[in-house]
Amino acid sequence: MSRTADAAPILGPRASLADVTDRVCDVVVRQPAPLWWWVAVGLSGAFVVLLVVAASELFVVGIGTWGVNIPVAWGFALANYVWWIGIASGGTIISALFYLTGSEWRRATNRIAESMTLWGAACAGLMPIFHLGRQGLFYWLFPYPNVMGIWPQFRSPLLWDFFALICYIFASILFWYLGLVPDFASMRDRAPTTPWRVFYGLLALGWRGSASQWKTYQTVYGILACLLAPMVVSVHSIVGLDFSGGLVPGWHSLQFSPYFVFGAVYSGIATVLLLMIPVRRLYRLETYITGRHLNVLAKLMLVCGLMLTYSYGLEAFMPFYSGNIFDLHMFLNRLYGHYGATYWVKIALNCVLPQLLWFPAVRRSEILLMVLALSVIVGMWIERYIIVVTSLYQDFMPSAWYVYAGTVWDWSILLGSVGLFFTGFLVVLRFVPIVSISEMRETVHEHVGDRP
Amino acid sequence: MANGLGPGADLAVKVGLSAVALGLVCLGLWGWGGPWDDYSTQRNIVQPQPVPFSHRHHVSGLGLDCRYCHTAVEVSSNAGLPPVQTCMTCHSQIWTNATMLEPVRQAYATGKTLRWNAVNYLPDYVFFDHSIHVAKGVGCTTCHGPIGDMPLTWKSASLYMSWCLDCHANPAPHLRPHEAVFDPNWRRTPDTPSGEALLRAYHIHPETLTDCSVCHR
Amino acid sequence: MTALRAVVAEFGTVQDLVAATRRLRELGARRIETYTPFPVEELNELLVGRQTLLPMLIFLCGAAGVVWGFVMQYWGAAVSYPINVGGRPLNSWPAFVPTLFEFGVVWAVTGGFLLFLLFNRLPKFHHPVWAVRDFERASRDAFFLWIDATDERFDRERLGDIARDCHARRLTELAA
Amino acid sequence: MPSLNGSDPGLDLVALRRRLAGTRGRDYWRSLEEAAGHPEFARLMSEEFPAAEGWSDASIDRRRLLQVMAACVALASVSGCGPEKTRKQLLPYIREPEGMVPAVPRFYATAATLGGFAEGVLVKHYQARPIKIEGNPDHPASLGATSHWSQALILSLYDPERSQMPLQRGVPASEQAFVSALFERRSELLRTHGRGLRILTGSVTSPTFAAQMAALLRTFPEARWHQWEAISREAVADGTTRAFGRPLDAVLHVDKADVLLAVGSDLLSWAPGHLRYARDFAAKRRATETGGRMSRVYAIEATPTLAGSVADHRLVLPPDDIMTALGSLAMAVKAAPEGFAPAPSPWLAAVARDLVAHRGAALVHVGPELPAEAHVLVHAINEALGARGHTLDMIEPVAVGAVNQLGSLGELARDMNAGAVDTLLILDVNPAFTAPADLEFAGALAKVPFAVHLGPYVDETASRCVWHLPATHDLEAWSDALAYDGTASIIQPQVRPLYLGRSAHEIVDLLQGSISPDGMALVQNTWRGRAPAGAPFDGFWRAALRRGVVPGTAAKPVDVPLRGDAAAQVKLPAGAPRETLTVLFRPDDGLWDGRFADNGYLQELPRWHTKLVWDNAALIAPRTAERLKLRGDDMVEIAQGGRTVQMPVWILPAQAENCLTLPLGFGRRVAGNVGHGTGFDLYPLRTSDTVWRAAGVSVKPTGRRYHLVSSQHEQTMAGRDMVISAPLDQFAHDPDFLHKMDRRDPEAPTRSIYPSYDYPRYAWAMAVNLNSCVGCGACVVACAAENNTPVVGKEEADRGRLMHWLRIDRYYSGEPDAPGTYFQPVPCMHCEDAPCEVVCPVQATMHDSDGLNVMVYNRCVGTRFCSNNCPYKVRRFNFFGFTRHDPRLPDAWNPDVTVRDRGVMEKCTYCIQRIREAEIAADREDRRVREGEVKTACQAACPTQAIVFGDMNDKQSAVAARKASPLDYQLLAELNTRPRTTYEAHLRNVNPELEEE
Repeated sequence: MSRTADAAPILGPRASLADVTDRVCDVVVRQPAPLWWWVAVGLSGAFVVLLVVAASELFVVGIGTWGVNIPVAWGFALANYVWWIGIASGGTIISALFYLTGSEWRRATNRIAESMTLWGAACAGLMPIFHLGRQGLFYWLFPYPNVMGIWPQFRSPLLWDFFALICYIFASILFWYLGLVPDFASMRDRAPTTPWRVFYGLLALGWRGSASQWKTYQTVYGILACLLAPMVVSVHSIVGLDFSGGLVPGWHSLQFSPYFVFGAVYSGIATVLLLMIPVRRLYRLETYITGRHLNVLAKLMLVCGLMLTYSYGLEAFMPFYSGNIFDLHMFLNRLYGHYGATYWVKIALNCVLPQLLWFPAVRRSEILLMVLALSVIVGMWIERYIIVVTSLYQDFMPSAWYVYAGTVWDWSILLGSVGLFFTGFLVVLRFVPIVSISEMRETVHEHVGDRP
Repeated sequence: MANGLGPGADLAVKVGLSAVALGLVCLGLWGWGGPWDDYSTQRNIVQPQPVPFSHRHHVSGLGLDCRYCHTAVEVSSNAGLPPVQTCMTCHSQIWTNATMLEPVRQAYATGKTLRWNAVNYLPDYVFFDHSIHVAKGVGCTTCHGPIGDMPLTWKSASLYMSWCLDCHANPAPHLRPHEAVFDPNWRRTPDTPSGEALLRAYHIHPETLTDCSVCHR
Repeated sequence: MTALRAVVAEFGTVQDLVAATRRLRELGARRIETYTPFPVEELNELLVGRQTLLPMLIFLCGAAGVVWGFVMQYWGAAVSYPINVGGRPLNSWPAFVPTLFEFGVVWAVTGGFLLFLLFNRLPKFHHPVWAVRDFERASRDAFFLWIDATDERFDRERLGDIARDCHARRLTELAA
Repeated sequence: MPSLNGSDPGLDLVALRRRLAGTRGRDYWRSLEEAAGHPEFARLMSEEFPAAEGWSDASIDRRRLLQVMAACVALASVSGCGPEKTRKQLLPYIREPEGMVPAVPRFYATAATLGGFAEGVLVKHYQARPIKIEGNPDHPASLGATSHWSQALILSLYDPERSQMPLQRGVPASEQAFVSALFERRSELLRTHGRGLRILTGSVTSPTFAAQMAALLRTFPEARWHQWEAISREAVADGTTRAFGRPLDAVLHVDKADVLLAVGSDLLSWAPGHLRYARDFAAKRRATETGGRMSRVYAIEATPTLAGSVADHRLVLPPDDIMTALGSLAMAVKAAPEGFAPAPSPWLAAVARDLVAHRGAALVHVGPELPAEAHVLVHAINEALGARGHTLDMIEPVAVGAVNQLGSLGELARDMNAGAVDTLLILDVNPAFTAPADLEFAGALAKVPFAVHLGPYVDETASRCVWHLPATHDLEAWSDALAYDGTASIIQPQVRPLYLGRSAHEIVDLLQGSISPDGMALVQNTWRGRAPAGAPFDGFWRAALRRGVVPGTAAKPVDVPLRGDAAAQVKLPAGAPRETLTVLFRPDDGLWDGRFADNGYLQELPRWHTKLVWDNAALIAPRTAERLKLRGDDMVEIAQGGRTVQMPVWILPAQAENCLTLPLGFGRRVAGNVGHGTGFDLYPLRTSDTVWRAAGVSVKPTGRRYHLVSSQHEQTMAGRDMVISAPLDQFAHDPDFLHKMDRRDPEAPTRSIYPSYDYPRYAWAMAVNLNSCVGCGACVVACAAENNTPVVGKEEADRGRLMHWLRIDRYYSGEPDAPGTYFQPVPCMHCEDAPCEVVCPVQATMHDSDGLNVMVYNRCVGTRFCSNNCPYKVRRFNFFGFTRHDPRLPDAWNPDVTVRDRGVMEKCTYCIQRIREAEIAADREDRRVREGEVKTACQAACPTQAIVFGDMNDKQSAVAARKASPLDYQLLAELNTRPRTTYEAHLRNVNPELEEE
């Protein structure tokens, strides 16, 4: 059974240099935006409006509109932040890490992954700013010469994170754009009308595809990939340090950095699957995004799930091993306390359900894959919520223990950011070749040859 | 053509990009220097006052001591704003019908007091104490500039935090002997004790002066 | 007839292009360039050779980023305004490390991208090759070979033979 | 400064009040601010406070209001350091007041009263603005400490909701109108020798007022003077009268009591002189300072009191059993004949033995809520224990005209209904709210043609009287009052009345026919007569004002023999059937009888045991709750004698079974927006014969639930040693036992990988002695008053956003029916290796060279990581612009402390402003700060000296001594944060005989 799944070809029938170019370019430059696109944009746009409203409420009235309190001074915003940055990181892992391993299947998926990274990072970037008590002053975290003669506090994990996030977003944009240059050239050359040609002409920077250009391109792209792969690991490790840098039981743990990276890749791959399956259908890219790709990603998801499960196990083992009463209380409380349900839902969604992926049949069923991907994405949000809230609400001082619950505004921000993500991704779908054409050509060249 | 772009495109784009780059640089420079210009700091800007009071006339001219009007400066965080009465001690005798002084006489007569416009003031979260500065040999003019020669009063220091810190981090050069504190045109002479000597004499511990809690409470 | 700027040959497959290019190189042609829809290893070897300078420069950018990052943090925390934060040492360098890595990477990435533009003389929106018919297909499924007329070994006749042997679809002559 | 008197701003203020009506919680704070924007209001304010001009748009710049003798129009925003384009204005005095130095505080002595009894206080002024209350060290009832009620005075002084103009049938009227109306009545009354004239007051100790009343009753022989205190001490007076044949007051010497039995006692909570008693009590509990010796305290009570919670042994009994127990005890100590009561239980027997063994050093105290019989018995017991002359003295009664208040009020109500009362002056009491329900007082008021109410607020009574007059605040008028021991204090006004206000003295004087009453003259007249002959009165007067006490006025002990048969006369109750429920009425910890309902600090002060805020609840024992199948927050209907109230229940450990404790004072129907509608009014259930307890009560669930808000949600220490408690013996055997426990020794070398900073100049530190703390909460309010911490309201409190910088944790140990109770004040620990600082990305919190953990509000961007990383959770966050919505006038804020804006973190600073003030003063004189020059607000207010603060580097300092104590320990020491605040472990002086049970 599984052999057939694995043996699914990396290219469908009728694949050719011309075909791949035309398919990917024409949906953008030769065809009007399809109805489903408008519907989707309208839908996600509505959520963006919600985000704007929630943000305005936040800026005008204050952080108090949220559920945060003392002791639980961090709430949704931080959970959302880690969640989004995790999704983003997953994208970079696929495009950068697997570029280095030279895996063929990556070529069809990296553009989707990178675009997802950008918008995931964008949503992530909003959260820490929303989260501040005085949002307008977020720039005080930036080391710039000022009339106060004072600097940021470089020992704070939050500051590391601030820098890491900015660097990461910036680097991801460049990486994404660099990969796009040759494809923009293809778009330019396929563009039927002058405005399009100018538009993509400018974006393509006058790329001609000469041997020397290709050489430089490959060198730089390779190096950037080498840099981004470790960077994304480091970025999410630092996100882990935001918590393990504190002494709160449930945060103060050595394994947080790798644990967070596993989680990040996990949710990232899930999101890629969630986006890729509809995209390949809607854009008729089955020839280039085949069962093989789905199969590989599904397996990767399963592996990440297992790594994460291991982390959960370690997390459960440590309190008992250390015997620290605060850790013990926190952990048992996490399982059976006020938020106990969330923990078990998390286990179900992140550890149990994905085991279905052992079955090739499941890996072949696009519906099931999407369902599982969705459940993982939700599960990962819950995990972050648990890390933030259940650690804080009962820490050292019994007298200060209290519970937390998100308000309607917390939820609005979360849903709004989801809307922002999809809107952004839809825009990318509309204006950017969603599969890396030049890299697909190599695949075609290798498997089919150059003649149509 | 292939780009759908005219022949000038290359030049245009290059110019455009360099313009953007230049703009960013300028923005940076403006952000750096902007806060220090007189508009932002309100330095050297004369505030309109109900009565054109001249420190030059009263201090340099008549030789009044700062403390004659700012009575609290040695004992209080606040230097003290002279009551109208203080003006009238002299001006009930001299310039008794100078139109310039009409508001003062009005205030004194009606009890509806004058409204001076503040020249030097700090944000509310900054707690400045005159008495300790004066006690430790920081002269009036060190912060208030050539106040004794101001025909009308203006602010002569930015009063920015970094400006305060410059002195708090390294007070020695700004110290003077006790007797010179209220001297509006004091100059360091060869025989004035060195800043370090004064530092020791006043028992100033510079390492404690940059504590945030020195000014913020 | 005006002076010849270059001759551009169009091929249908990589093999043909490579073959033609190799022939020309054997004849010692210098000023030739190929245009392909995707990078082709053989061409890199034939026409470009190894690129060692670029990686070096990118590494230097990264190194600069790290140095700048440390100097800034050290200066801010220990020199410009030393503050006792939670009893930690002023120069708590281990705490500076995580950001140093990010600085290094982002400087290298930025440098890399700029060098990419620099080495490729991009952006550049004008080039005679675009005058060639069907050149749009250079970014689709056609392979072009540019032989510059100013090449001292340039020989119109032999060029024709090579093109024929390698099943060139078309030869275009570009006027100067 | 032009006074408001004469001008008639009324109408607009009524409009304002109407505008505010109906808004609650945060909305309320906001809407009041809008109201403040009202031009008319602003005009008024500016007339009264030239400084206050434009205050309504004041966001933060209140300091200059005071420190510069100037007003700041348009204000600086908190954030950023840019220029302020809006022009600030400085307004000089015309003539500077004598001796006034800008920005230098001055203190004036006066006294605060509760139930008529004086507590000496000093009022801190800036630019003649009262800013903060401190205790008066020279006053016997204060000794420098203050109650939380006194600490809250400033807030109510500046309360914009105080009554501001006379009302005639609820319609604003001019004072002249009232005066002429009164004079009309007067001429009428003069004809009838005052028939139908009644005056109703609270308990009175003021000699001046007494003299005035005496004179008034001479002018109107047929007039009557009634008194009513809802929290009456009648049982005390009655009991004493029955024991000694005439009314007397007892003055206790707790400092001499080695064994103390507190029976339902208010000794530490609200008895007159409670601050003094608490001080003496605590002094005997600090074993490390008294060579290991420590008083032993027993308590018998039906509902937890402070005394009971800090007792070494507590016996929880229903009221009837308490009487029986007292009987048995009396018998056991030979104060009552054999067979007078059932034989004492082993517990009682042991206590009796202990008491007898400490003859002359033993003391029994019983609270006013127990019946007179109990007091008779206790007097007998104390007599038998030879307490007189040692642990207690009897003095002539302090209160004036100690009448049978209940009877007198009943009589008044009857006469009113009978129409026999045509003129009624109600002076600063609120009978329409607090009178026993059966008197129908409110209804009767309608029958009085000329009923006048003088009060600080328009309350239930005011709204039913023909006339309402705004009363001056305690800090606004001349008066005098006596302390629990008879010591007299002159009450001098600290500020001109902010609104049209009159004092009771002035009203009585008006009725006496004086055209322009002069409070000061009245008080002076009284004291002219009493001043030592020969010496010039002026000197005496000034001295009295300066010291806050009139020297030599303390009452001398009188030697009145106890009636031999006093105890024997007492009829012990048969003992009610077990299952029937009893309710016990008690004053509320914060609102007292309801008079403080409009004070945000007191509404939000977590109640001593329940930690409830903004509400009262029926307190019920766990078992009883179980039996009645009730959970906390269940609404129940409590019925007794056909009267019912509905209210939620709250399960309270250490509560007697089948007893519901009902805290009075809530459920105000006519009050300001702060007090209006918080909690539940229980007076409808309280009748003349059930003033303190009603038996045979039925409780049935209504099925509805109500949301009570408590500031502490976990009742136990969850197996952690927050409060370390040990038996005294263990300490006696091995004083070092504590530091032998793991990592408990602060002196132990801290294993840190960081090179430690040293703090050569000052090392400010705090030590809290858990043996002293009785959990009274004075420190909490003092802290709020000193540090401008906002009141957040019930909704925000419920969302875990209380802003108290200092909280008192209350933990239970053992089984819930009779648990051990521990109070633990928790301010910022000022850790030397502070976890909060390291995680702040913008250096908004860091250390200064005194080792203080300081917070720079204006640098904070609000990441809130510091709070998460604070193991003690002492940081507070401005989730909303709480201070923007705060209704108090700008003048009410402490100018030495930044008023925090929205979105910034804040926390206890060890009152850095006081430290800096002292350091600057010392530096000016080139000397070090001396011990005692810096007192934190909490330390100053603390009646029991539980909190000590000072410089650790000064080995002579009290704090250094406390730190050297073998019982000194750090909270969560295992985290190695090296806190500057440490605690002294709690000791229990257990009676070996009672140990096993």
